[in-house]
Amino acid sequence: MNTVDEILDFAIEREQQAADFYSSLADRAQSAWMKEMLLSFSQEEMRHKGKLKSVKLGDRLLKADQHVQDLKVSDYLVDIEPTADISLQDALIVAMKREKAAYRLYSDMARTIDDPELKQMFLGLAQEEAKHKLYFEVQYDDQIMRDN
Amino acid sequence: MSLKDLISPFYVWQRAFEKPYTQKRPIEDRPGAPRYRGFHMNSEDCIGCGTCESICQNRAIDMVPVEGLEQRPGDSGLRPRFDYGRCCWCALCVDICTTRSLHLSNHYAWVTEDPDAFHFTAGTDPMPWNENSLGYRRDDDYHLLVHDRIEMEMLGPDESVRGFDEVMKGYTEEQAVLEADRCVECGICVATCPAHMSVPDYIRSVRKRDYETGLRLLYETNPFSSTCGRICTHRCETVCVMGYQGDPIAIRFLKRAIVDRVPAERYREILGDDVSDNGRTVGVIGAGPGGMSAAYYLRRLGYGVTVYEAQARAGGMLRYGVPSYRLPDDQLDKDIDYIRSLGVEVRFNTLVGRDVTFQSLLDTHDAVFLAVGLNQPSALRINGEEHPRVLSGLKVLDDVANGLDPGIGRKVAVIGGGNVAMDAARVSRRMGAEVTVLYRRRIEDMPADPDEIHESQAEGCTLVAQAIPVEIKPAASEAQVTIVWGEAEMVADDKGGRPRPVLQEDRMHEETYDCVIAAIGQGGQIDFIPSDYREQIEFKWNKFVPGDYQQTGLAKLFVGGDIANSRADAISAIEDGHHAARGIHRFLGGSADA
Amino acid sequence: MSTATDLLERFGTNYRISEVNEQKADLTFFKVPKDQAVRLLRELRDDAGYTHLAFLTNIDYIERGIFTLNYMLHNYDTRHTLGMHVDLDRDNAEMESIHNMWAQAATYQRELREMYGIRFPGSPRLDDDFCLEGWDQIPPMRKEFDTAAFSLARFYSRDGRGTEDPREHMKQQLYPTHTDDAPEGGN
Amino acid sequence: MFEPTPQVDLSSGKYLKLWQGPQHPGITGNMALELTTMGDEIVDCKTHVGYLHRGFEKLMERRTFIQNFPIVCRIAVPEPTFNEYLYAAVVEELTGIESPERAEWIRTLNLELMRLASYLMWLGGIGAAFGQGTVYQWTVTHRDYILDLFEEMTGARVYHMYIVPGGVRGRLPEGFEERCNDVLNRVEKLLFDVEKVLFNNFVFKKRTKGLGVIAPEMVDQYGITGPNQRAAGFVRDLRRDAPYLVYDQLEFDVITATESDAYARSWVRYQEMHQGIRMLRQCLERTPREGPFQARMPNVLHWEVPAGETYVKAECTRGEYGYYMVTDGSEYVRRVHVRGPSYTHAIALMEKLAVGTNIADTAGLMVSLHTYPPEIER
Repeated sequence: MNTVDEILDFAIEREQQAADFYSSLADRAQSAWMKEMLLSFSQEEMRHKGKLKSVKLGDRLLKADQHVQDLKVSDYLVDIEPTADISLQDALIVAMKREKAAYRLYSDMARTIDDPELKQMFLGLAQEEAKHKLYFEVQYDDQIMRDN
Repeated sequence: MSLKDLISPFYVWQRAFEKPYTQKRPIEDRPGAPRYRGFHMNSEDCIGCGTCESICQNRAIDMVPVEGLEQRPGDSGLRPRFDYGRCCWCALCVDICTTRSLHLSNHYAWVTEDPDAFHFTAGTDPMPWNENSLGYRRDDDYHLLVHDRIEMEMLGPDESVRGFDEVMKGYTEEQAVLEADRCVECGICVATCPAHMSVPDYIRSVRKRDYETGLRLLYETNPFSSTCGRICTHRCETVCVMGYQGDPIAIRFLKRAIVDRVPAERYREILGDDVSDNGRTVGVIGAGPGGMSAAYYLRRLGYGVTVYEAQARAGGMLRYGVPSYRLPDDQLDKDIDYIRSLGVEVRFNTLVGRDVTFQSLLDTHDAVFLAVGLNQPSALRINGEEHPRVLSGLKVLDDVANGLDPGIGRKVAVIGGGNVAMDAARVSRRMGAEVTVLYRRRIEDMPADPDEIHESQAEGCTLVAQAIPVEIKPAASEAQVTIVWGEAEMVADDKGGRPRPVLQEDRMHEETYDCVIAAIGQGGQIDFIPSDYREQIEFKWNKFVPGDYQQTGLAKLFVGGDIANSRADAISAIEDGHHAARGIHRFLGGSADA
Repeated sequence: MSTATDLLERFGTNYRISEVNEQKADLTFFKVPKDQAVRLLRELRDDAGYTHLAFLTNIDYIERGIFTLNYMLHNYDTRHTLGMHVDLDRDNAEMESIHNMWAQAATYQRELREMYGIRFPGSPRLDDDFCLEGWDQIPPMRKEFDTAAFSLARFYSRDGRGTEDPREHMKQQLYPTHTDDAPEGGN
Repeated sequence: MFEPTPQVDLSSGKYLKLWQGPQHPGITGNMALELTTMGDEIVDCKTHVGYLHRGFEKLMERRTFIQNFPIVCRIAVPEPTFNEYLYAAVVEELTGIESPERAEWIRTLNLELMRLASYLMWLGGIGAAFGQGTVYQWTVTHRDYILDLFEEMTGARVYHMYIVPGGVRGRLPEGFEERCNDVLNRVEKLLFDVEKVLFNNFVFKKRTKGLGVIAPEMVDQYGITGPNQRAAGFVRDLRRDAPYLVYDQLEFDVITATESDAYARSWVRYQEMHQGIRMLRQCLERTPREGPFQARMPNVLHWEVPAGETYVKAECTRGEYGYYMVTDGSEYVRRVHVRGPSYTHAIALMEKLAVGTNIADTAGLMVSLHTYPPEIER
């Protein structure tokens, strides 16, 4: 990945993979509401993909100077193996952890690269993923940790 | 007559050289005294309770909607409009104003050619005196309302912690009348009560000591009055106008004051419930407050009602989730037994999906009401949680309700800040344990009732706020468990949600307990509904999204209770049941006026 | 206070005195039958020192079908006040006049005639208008006279008046389908 | 006792029917005297009222106990405070509510200030009735200074609505004492002026001495109270005989006279103004500055007063003012009767005293009896 476009293509592909992951999980889900839930996760990833596409077309810029809150909800939660009878709680844990992994990936890449333009792009992507993680963390906080 | 009498009057000439008394109005301005009772002003604190209108002896005040002002719970959206053709400037409206928003300015002269200008809405209409800072205000030491709540006798913490006796003793008749007397009967609370109970009316019946009328009013919207009179989340009290300058009316306890004074044997006679059969039947899944409420109102409409309950006793979360020191069993039974006495059949130990299929319910009954509640405790999902000394809060309460020993030991940590957590903590105290409650957020964020929080503290539970559990570890002894938790900082949610706790990794703690009780929330379970049907039903997150009258996309199925609303309390479930009963009646061709 | 009790006991032998209520140290109410009332008044004035008639008025007990006259007498020496009640039949209210005992009584009786319709035969100018020139309704102080209905019928209201009940308004705006008069066709 | 109307033959040409009023100089409110005259001598007088009837007693039966509080003051325009106090006192007695000491002092201060203001207006009236218009201008101005004090204390100049069942509606304003003392000094100075120009005035003396003499035996026959009674030699004053509020703690003299004519009555009132100033100075000094000024009240919106009846009276400028109240345990009063001294002074007494006087003196005679028509009709 040596150009901005290549990086963006990689990122766009990753979002597509994530969307596919949730929709295939939705296909297998036993519970109707989890099916719907997982499809909505998938749609969320497709939105991310769309956003990156418009970045690539130059319609919008990816900023990296914003501070995104890290609630650290997922840090100490156990890893979940997604199964057909996955619960809402577990699905959210999976989603948080996936976004966190993506964030780590881009952050690491930004650290290892020297080209300032590319570095900026990776940092921007990392921030995007941090935002996605925050979205799922907030949902987890609101839906699962009602009493906690 | 003397010469003096002749001369004396001429003394008056002396005055001719004195400064005249007359003031040159309007050339010289003469502002009213700082307390002058001039024209009306109303601040943004007004919530449109209409108490000013009630006290106005001249009927000079109308409550009118104001453009651009929306009604919301706790604010009727109405504002007082003054007719200066009738006003006598007595300012009783100012004295009685529950929010102290109404004042009189010291402005007393205003000339306009339009007589209708003297008919205006104070505060929102642009009047020349709106910015006046002087004028009549109620003195701080002068009251026409009683601001302090009548205290209820309760067991002291030393005593309450020793057993499961009911903590709140209930009002004596005199106390109840005095507390009821404080109510201004504005009715602002009715919109906020999930069941829209006739709060001002039944409070009046307490004041008049007319408990029969009171009971009838309660049962119009709530067949769990004995229960709700004790453990209702009393959202009504949060908007009570008396809360603006003092304590809100103890609405919940006044409900109890009615049912405490009517023996169960007299319910049927007083309520006059007619239960002639109309030949149709409704199945109800779950004998919790939602299901039983629907059963009651459906039965009153003549439906044959069968309730399918997985447990051995009715009441749902009220039975298994609320300890008896808050809600004694016999009081819950009083409500449930009355509903059953009308001919509602409850099939105990009947789990839909195991003992009877959902399909068969749809086949047998003309409609089905589902209110299974949330009974699946959420897992902590942190490392080590499968340790045998990690217990679920619901399980502990369930065991206690069933007379079993939950085996908690002497030193207990409870995780969570909801009512289940508080109850688990207080139950543990009653079993002699030393209790620490770990909660991720601040105490003021706790979803538990403030009363429960205060009482648990009084009973000796230690509340540790902003504590996030991160790991469970085995302890030296197998009978113990170690929990690792870290301190949290609260960060604001810029999207408007509640503040979120963020773990501070540099401030971690470790502590060993005999057991850890997790009570962080619950989820629902509806796997018994075949997937074909589920496709027709709308869900959001882990809940049903019912349409009007609690109906789902599966036309015969109506849902309610914790699994179908976000409030997750008994009174909302009760209203869902009532609302669904109306909806079912409409669906089956009856009128909604039930 | 014993003076009042003693006094009423003294008169009790000759008069049917009932419902004695010592409201406070210097004020006692009691009831006496209509036929003995004026005789007792005279005795109280001439023999017991109750020389001052503070006022004479009437209370309407519509639900019991009676008027209760109250003669308020004061004794300047003992500084004690007596309220003497006399029940009249509300439908045929007539009472002996005391205009010859106190000069101001005629005015009170004239007012009671106008405001309640009580007749005091022989009382001067009894049927002359007192306050209500041209009055064409029933005597207005009688409980069945409804002042609000009267003014609604006789006067017009200001345009643009009209009020909303906060509770009802919120119901219509915030949860209309939960009302019993919810619109049809919610489904 | 009751003297029948003399039968006069109006067509004889000897008599003239003359209406004085309903607009009277010197009288607060409207009232008419129907005079039958022979020459300028009055042979018969009939008082006509009804110009001010607002049916307060009936209105009060249809309002709650707190809603009555703003309307009672309107029963006697120049002296609303007595109505406020008596209404509050009668409700307090029937409910067992005790107004705190601080409120009792403030109430006394109010009542005496009101008495002074009312007497000032009357003083202007009696002066004007005998051609001394200057006195009227002086006294009404000084009354306005007192109304200024009421304005800052109560929020209104005339209908104060300040004495409420349970206490008073607010504390005394900052610096009130000083300003009140200042006004009292000014009024006192004025009174000495008035004494010079009115009471020492030979015209006034000549016209008022011997006018409208009330014989002592008439006092109880006509139910005469207040200065009219004291000018006839009776030492009777409710403030001393049946002390209410804090009158038992105040030093004052009961003023009396013996001549019982218009001059004596005026002189009694004039001296009572000095006594009023004396009492007011004591009140200003002794009114507590701390402590509650309102008793603990129930929720007034649905205030049920226990069944009962009572009569509470006070010494107003004109005599015995009283509230008789009957309650039946509901939120509404069963019956209120307002006993105003003008009821007998302006009708039975005036009709009697006017006979034999001349037309020019009727207004002065009327004012010397000090009557307020609104309290007759209520």
